[in-house]
Amino acid sequence: MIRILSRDVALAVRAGGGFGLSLAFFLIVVVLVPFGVGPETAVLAPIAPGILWLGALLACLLSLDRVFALDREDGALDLLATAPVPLEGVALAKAGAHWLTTGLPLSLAAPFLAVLLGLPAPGHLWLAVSLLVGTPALSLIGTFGAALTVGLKRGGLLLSLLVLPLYVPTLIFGADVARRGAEGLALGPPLALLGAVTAGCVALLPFATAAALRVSLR
Amino acid sequence: MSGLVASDLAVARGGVPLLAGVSFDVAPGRALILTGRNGIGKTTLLRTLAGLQPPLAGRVAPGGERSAYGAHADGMKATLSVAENLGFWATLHGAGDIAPALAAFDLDDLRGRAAQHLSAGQRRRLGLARMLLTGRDIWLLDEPTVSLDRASVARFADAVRAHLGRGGIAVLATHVELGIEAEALDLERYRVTGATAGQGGGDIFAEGAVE
Amino acid sequence: MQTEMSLWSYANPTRFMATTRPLLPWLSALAAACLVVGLVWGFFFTPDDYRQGSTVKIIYLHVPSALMAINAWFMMLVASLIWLIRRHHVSALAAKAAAPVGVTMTLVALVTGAVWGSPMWGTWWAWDPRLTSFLILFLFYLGYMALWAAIEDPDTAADLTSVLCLVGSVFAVLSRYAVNFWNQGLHQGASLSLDKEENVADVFYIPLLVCIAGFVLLFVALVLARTRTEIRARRLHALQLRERMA
Amino acid sequence: MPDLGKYAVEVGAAYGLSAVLIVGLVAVTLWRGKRVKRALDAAEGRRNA
Repeated sequence: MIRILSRDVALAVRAGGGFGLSLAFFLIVVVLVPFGVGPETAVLAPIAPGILWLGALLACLLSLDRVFALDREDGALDLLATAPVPLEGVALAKAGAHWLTTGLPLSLAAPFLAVLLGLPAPGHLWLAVSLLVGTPALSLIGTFGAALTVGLKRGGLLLSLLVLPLYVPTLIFGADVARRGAEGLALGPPLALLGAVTAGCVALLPFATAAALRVSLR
Repeated sequence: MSGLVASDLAVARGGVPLLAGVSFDVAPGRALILTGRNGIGKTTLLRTLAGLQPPLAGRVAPGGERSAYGAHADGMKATLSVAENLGFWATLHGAGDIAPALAAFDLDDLRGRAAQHLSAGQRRRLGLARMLLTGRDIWLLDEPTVSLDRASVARFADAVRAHLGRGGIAVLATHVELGIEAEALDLERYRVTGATAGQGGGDIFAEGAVE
Repeated sequence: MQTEMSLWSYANPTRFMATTRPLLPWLSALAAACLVVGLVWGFFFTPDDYRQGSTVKIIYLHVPSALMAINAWFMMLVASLIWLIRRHHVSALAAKAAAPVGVTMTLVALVTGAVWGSPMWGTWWAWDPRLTSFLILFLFYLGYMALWAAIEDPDTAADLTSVLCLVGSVFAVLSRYAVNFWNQGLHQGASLSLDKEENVADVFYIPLLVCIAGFVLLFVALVLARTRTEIRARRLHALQLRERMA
Repeated sequence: MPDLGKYAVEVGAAYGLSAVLIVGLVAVTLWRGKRVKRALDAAEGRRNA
């Protein structure tokens, strides 16, 4: 499992595209926001946590259709399914690799982009924390969506339609942690709930993903 | 070790029954060559034998746990080197050392080369080296000699013979004469035709009018 | 097994068709009667509420449609489970047939809810927790239907949509909770919906019950009719595959 | 017609839009039902012919 994860990370880094692309997309989204709503800090600062969470979420979405599609094209998915590793483990490793190449860099980059939107000082830390806790759930849910659509010719758009409604709880709790952090409010409850969503996803979604993969491979 | 036994197997692709009543018994050290025209269901049969899809009817023994499946899509990553690609599959299958597999398919000189820079024949040998690394005794090979020149075909045949010599089993879907002593199974007579479809075809909606 | 008539024997497509054919006209007539009686009663012969004025009449559409929007998803969940566990084709097709009915009910609940809230909120749309939850449910329905439409092989589609329905149900409940957390008590959500029954006088309550019965019957009749169509479409699909093969 | 007072637009819109949606759903259900039945009958006919 570790081996699948490290191979996927190595592939993403070597191919270049998938790794840097989502970061660049995140940057562009954040840069475009002031053009849409105006440059005043009084306008930008209150919406900054939400914008940054939304930007990270969309950036996560960008690379999801590659999670299984590449392995399916070159036959590796068939070979993984026949290898002596449980498909649930493959699903978890795939989600882990996706998180390491998108969620983690996005979380680390977010505090710096937050400066562009005038997020008040204590908010940076909590923004990064909320993303670090929440983005694994985004990767796991996205991997599930990718498993549902892996056999389809035009799966990309459908994947977004399936995955985005499932992102609602994570987005609500995550953005709330970031917002409360920026306003200096108590953020225990939403952070605990965000952690619970991620923990639940880790525990349950690999089984659903593996079930969907088995059907898609048939 | 027992052989590979298929009894009264029926397979379908995309809900359409292709073959029905396929039965064979391949003993250890023996090979079976599947023949039949394009689209008859050779790939589907091999995938069923590999446990990648459930049969419509009938049984395969053993299931997928003893078999290694090799198709034209060999699962090798273009940007990884030969050694990296093989090392990955070796770890997954619990095989320690890739050196014997490299040697068996004459890949030693190429071990550092990225898979995308291999010729078609070299790439094919890489795929076969993976089969060896799985340590599994039933090889299921789909069109293994496509894009191979005469010398490479001969080398491939040697590898299969060596595998059989170790007591392994091979099922091959191919039209090329390999010079391997093997039984041939013409799938034409198991083909599900429009006339026979619906009799145990697996789809209850095909059996009779719904009202 | 042949001699004992179990409930599962209705899951055979041919039997299902034979059983539902005589049932459908009666169900449809009963649904239409309940809807006409309930809505006419509610619209013409109930007084205005002293606080909400005539907008109280929207209750006869909003409450039953909201109930059916949720129950339709619940029915799809049960049908998906039956398909995954017992592999009954009718069950999978019934889930597929229910989704467009559920999405329409959700739309009716959304539209009537927004219209009902508009005098109170002063706008046509407010991010009221209940309304927002229905909006999210609407998106779940869209995704479910889109997945059915995208997959060519019917059994594969049934498998994957069933898995999506299971996972979606968990996330739908989670979203409901999250939305409450996100916008707690900013709007008077509770005064809008079913909880109102407790302080609703009989003059409103009895026609409301008739309307709920009408919507339930309408749902059942529509799902039966649509399942019959799906079974025929499935048979047609099987025949066309055979034709192409021959 | 009952007097709907100052909320006539709201109540009218709610009933009108709901009627459009539900009648539309029933119409689509019936129309598709007929179309599929006709296509299936034709296919069964070809099969039996």
